[in-house]
Amino acid sequence: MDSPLLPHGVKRCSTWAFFFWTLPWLALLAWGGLSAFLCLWKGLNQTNMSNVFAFALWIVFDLAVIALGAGAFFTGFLTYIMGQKELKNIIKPAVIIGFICYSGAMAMLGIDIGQPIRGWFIFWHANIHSMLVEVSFCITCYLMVLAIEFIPIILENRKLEEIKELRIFGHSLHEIMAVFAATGTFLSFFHQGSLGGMFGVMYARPFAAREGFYIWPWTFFLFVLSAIACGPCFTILCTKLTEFFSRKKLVPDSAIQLLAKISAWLLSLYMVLKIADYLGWMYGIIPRSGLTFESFFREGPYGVYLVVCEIIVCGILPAIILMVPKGRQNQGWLIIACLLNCTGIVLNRFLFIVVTLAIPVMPFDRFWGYLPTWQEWGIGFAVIGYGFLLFSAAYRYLPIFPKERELNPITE
Amino acid sequence: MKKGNDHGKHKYGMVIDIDKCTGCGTCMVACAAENNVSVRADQSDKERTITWMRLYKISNGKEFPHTEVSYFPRPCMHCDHHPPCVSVCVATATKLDFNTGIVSQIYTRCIGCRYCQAACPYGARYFNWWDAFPQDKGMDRYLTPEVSPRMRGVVEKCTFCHHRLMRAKTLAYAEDRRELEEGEYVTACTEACPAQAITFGDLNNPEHEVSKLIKHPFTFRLLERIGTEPKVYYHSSRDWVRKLGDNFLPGEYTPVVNKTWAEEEWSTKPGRDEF
Amino acid sequence: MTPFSFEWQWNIEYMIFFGLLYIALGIIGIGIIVTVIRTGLQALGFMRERHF
Amino acid sequence: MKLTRRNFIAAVIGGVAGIQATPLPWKLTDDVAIWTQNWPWVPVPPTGEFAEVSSVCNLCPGGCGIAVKKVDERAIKIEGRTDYPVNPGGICPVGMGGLQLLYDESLRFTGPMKRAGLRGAGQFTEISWGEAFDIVAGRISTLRKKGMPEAIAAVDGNPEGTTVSALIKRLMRAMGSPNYVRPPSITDTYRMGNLLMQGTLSPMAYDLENSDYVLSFGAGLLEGWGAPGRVMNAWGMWHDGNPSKRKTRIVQVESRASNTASKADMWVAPRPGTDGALALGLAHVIIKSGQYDARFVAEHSSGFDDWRSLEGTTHTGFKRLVLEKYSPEQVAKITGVNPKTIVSLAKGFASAKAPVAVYGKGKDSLNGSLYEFMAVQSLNALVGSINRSGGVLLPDPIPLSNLPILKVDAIASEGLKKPRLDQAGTMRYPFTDSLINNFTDAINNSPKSPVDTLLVFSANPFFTLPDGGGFKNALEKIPFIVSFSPYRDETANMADLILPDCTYLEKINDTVWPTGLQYPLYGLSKPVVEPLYNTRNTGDVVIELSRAIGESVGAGFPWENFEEALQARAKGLFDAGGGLVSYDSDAPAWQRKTAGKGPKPGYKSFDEMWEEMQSGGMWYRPVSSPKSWKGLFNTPSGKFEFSSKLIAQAIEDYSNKISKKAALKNMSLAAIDDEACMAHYEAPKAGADSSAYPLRMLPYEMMNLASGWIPSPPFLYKTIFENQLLKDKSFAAVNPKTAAKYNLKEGELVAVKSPVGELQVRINLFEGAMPGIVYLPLGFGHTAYDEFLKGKGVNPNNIVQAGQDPISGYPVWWNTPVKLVKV
Repeated sequence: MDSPLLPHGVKRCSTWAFFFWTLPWLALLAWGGLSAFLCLWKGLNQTNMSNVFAFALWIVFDLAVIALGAGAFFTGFLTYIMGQKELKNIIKPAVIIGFICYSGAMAMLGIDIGQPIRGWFIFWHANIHSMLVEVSFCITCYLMVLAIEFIPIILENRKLEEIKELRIFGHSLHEIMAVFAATGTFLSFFHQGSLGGMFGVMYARPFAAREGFYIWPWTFFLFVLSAIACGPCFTILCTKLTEFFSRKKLVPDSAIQLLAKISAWLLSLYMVLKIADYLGWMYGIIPRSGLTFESFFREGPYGVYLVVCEIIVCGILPAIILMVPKGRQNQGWLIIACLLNCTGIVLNRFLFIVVTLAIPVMPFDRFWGYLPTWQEWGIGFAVIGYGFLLFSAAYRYLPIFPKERELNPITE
Repeated sequence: MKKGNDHGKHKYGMVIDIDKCTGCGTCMVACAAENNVSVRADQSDKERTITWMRLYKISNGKEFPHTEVSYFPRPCMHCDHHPPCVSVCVATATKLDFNTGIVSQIYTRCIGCRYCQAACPYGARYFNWWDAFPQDKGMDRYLTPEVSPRMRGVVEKCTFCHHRLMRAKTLAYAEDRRELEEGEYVTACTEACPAQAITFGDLNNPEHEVSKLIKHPFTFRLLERIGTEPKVYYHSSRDWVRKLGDNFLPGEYTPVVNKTWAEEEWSTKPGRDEF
Repeated sequence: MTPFSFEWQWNIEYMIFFGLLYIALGIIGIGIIVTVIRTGLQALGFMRERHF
Repeated sequence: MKLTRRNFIAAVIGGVAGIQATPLPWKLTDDVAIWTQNWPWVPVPPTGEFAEVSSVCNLCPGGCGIAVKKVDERAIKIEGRTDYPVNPGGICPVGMGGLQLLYDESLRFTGPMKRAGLRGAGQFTEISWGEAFDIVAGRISTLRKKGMPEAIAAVDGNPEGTTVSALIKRLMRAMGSPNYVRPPSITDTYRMGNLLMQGTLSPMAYDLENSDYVLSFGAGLLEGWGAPGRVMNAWGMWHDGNPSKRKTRIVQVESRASNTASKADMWVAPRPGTDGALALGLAHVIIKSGQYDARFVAEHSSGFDDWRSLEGTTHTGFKRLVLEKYSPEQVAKITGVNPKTIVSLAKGFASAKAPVAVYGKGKDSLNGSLYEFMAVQSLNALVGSINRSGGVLLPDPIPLSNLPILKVDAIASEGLKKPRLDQAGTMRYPFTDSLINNFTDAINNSPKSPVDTLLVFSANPFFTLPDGGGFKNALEKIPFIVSFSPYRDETANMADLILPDCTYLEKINDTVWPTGLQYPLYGLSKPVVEPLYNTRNTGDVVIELSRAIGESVGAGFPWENFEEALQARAKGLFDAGGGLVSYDSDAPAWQRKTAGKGPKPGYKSFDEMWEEMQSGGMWYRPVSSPKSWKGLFNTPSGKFEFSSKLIAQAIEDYSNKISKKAALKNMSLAAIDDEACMAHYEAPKAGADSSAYPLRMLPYEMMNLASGWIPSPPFLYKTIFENQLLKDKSFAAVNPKTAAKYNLKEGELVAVKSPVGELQVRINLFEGAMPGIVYLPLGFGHTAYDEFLKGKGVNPNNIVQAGQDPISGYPVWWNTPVKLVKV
């Protein structure tokens, strides 16, 4: 039915099969749509957020998704600026994943704020001392960059390519992509950092507070580093997932291995710095506030095990697997390592958001628990549904894997 | 400890005497009535209900019959040094006024991102989770025109009854005075406290009672070590109360040596007899 | 956010922050404009279309 | 150009892009943002002329001065008055939230109404005042015609001595019914105790401000006892300045670490109901160590030493009783208080310059125990703190004029001869005015309700009586109930007819002598706003009703309206002379003036005085020098009686009528002979098997929750902690050790079962709770009002199994046996 739209020389499933594949994701989107409507119409009382958990599930989702989407800018940086030609084979899915993550995050933020209609006050009445302003500016700009990076990929669609002007426009954009990639790198660096800075600057919350360099607390740099360490892994995971569902090899191993290797080095570096950060925090900031490391984990479900998980299971372990060539060359280990790496980063964001807020600072205040409502889950899952939908549509209609034809010659 | 802002003319602050505080909650009610704070059917949901001034109940944790309870009335601390909420606000909706020391909140500018709530360790900021006022019950008839009611989706907080400062200034200007006398401007909670536990005034003015009270060894602030420099001070003769004002590592807290009235001798005992 | 709007302050932090922002926006904008112009030129045949 | 699809798309895209270049999108964005700032459903309070009206709060008998801020016709805030003697500046949280009681429409009756639904459902239809009067007056006239005016009964919750209360009493007499009952209050206990020991009829006058050692036996000084504005102001004064130089010590005797207990300088925790024994223990130590005021005891008291009567029998005196039965060790056994504590407490009390022992039970809204009061008052007498600055003062009664003598008609005089349903004032309860628990029982125990028409004034006995829900059952049996409540309370919901009063901010009313105040004060509140709804001041309604019933009844009410009646009584204040009608905060009313100094009354005529009272809202007479001892005590002995001759006489009279044993049993007395005439400790009779109900339930009151007939302003629920009320469940405070016995954790749901009922609550582990006691807060558990108050928590009154206090017959509500069962 939609065969004229499919890329040349590749095999795609039937329209019906594709339709049924989209159903669960559409269902997620519908759930999210209903949730979003309720939250916008009736207000945020639809959630279980509170004055204690001012940030909750959505912000965890946002931060996680933005960290995971860092593959886009970092791969772009490596491809266009560092000249790693091998990565051209994976840059397009990386860009699409990035676009999905950032646009999804922006949509969630739009619902998360109490007065979405006034959202633009961030720009108009900007308080440049706020890390969140830096984040908002950079994310918005970077989303534009991602859109620009996404355009030539869309224009490669068979039907669209037939239109001369669009084709030329796509090609012209592609030519100066290095400029956008550089801008994107700059913007990403700052917003990934600022996301970390957001928590590090909360100096009155000893669990999150960090000292640092000029206006940026250490978390600024740690967040950048952790994002570029896990972004490529997430890109790998997404391609592997696509390969799994399409039952085809789509990206040459060389590209995957290169990304995995880079990720390994970055993750290792991150782990060293993160452990140093933890130590510095445990022996510096915490005792200065009159607290001990253990005092943070006395009540509720958030225990020291979270930190152990973050550092050892989801940090050092994947770093070792990815670092050892035999480890990353084994498909199973590679996927496990990538999964652990991504989990570790999400856990890190979770600690900074939920655990920071759950732990009272005043000694006489109590510990509060929080469980999201179905409306909160709905919006979170809608982003996942949206991601699957957009990525599978892109895979179906756009030639996003340049080596697909080469790796899967159609034998008829 | 870093110095707070001293370049402004006035620095309004309060001292709350915990010995006098009876835990009656009049300050909370006065605050809510003065500032058009919303009321909802279920207010036991302390995570969501709005209480600019909030009482925290504390206990010395001792076994019966040595148990004591006490209360920390907690308004906004109006932090004097780099208020955690001000620097994080994305839309410049909250500001520290250097001329009064008051941390303000512009409701019509707040976008409701709640970053300030996350940053405030005192829990002094409240988000409007609901549209506040029941329309059909006639309860909007007691709202004061001096304070604008808030819409859903914005953060609100104690303003040290800023409108009372405006009112006092207007009256003073009408009498051709540029400066306020002590007591001309006090917050609603200060005025309402039936035990006169709250003293309010200009910390920059050495003549004001508050400036004298904050020098007392029994006077302390909440979470002083974090360095927010709150302008709300507490005063208690009981060591266990003072100790709960901040986090201390074992052995860090040094009791204030004081003369207990029960025994005419200097000791570090709390200001209450043990029986 | 501009020197004409409410929150602007004439201090170095504002200059750096917004300077960088406008540079980034400028690059993006100029990039787009350049591409559009080049597309037009190529489509109208003033410039040779390049192929990869 | 032809309109092709391509052209069309191009035009649309071009158009959209073009609009971006116009100011339109920016204008729209801005407008939408402005719209969020002016949402039509966010109220914009209208502004207008600001004004302040001074009045007096009537929400409790404390009567604090209030200043109501207004904008045009709207009241916007209540504040404490600094120019009022009771509460210089502060008021309690209930008073602070008072505007919600005025403006929350769903709390109130908006006009006279007739019941439309089932009893208790709260469905009413509005009727006219004329119709309402016709219904009540018709019903009463019919009863009177049938010769049974005693089937009319009234429950009056207005404070004793107020004009409206006097009018209601008068109306009952004029109609011919003796069945006028009042909800119990601590002032009843005070009145009876004062009568028996001192022979005085004035209210209890504790000179707290001038005392240097306040020993409070159960009085919730910070829980709302007395006039909260006054007590808390005193609390602030006591704690002024350097803690090491504080003048006044405060000691609280209470079983729970209440606010008062915690904030006091010392807390002593005897078992509930053993306060009297503790007081006698202190007396033992004081007498034994010879620290008592020998001069007062010798000159102004009787019954201290043993004496020989005219017939020659030797009688035990207070001294011997105490020395024999109340040594610290013996008292320790009863109370659980360490003997050392008793000794040191006694020494502290006796060596203070101006000590005062205050008796109470939480707030003043529930009765106490007569013998406990006598024990505490004996302590005051022992140290000579009676008629002494800083102790218990004995001022003259407030000089209000008596209403003209009432001439009752024939029907009424027949009716008044019928016995009271509650037996108050009979030989069984010789000193008691009113016993609402007996009244309830009389209705519940007879097959047909002896009461045909019940009038309820300013009371919510359905909710406030500690009777295990007895009054609710009685209401169901009573054929016709008329409520005068302005609020949709539980009792009003049971009523057939509502004649709604105005709220306290809409009417003129008086408060007479706030509980515990040491000088006479008459407060006059005035309408702060015009009545919002079709409601009328009950004072006016009573007068009008009297006329509607018939000429012979109406003749007893010769006043045009309520204000005239108020004036008629206030005339006495003018005639007495010397009262002040304005207050200067620099000269507190409790500061003793040397004769001839201090402010002078500025008025010349009654009218002038009345006018000033209307604007100032007060008449008072500051504390003056101690009174002359001569004729001070109006007891049979003319002295302070440690051993009450009146009790002796009453027991003897009753014993002569029926057997002595039966008399003592009926009077709930365990002690006999001389002991029964003096303060002594009697263990309350166990109402149930202690193995089945091993724990005791004690209701407790809070400053920040109204537990009387006035609903709590919704604002108050902001001040309630989440371990006192969570959603619809209130909490029982239980000691962790007791909870551990039943394996109960914080927040767990539990049923508190007493022999008369059960309640579901959550557990709050509280170290300050006495082991073995279950503490339940009073004021929760409303089944009426609106969503702000309804269905929140439980009302402990519903499971109270009240015994009878010896002699007085008041309910012993502090000794309910209970057990805890996990839900």
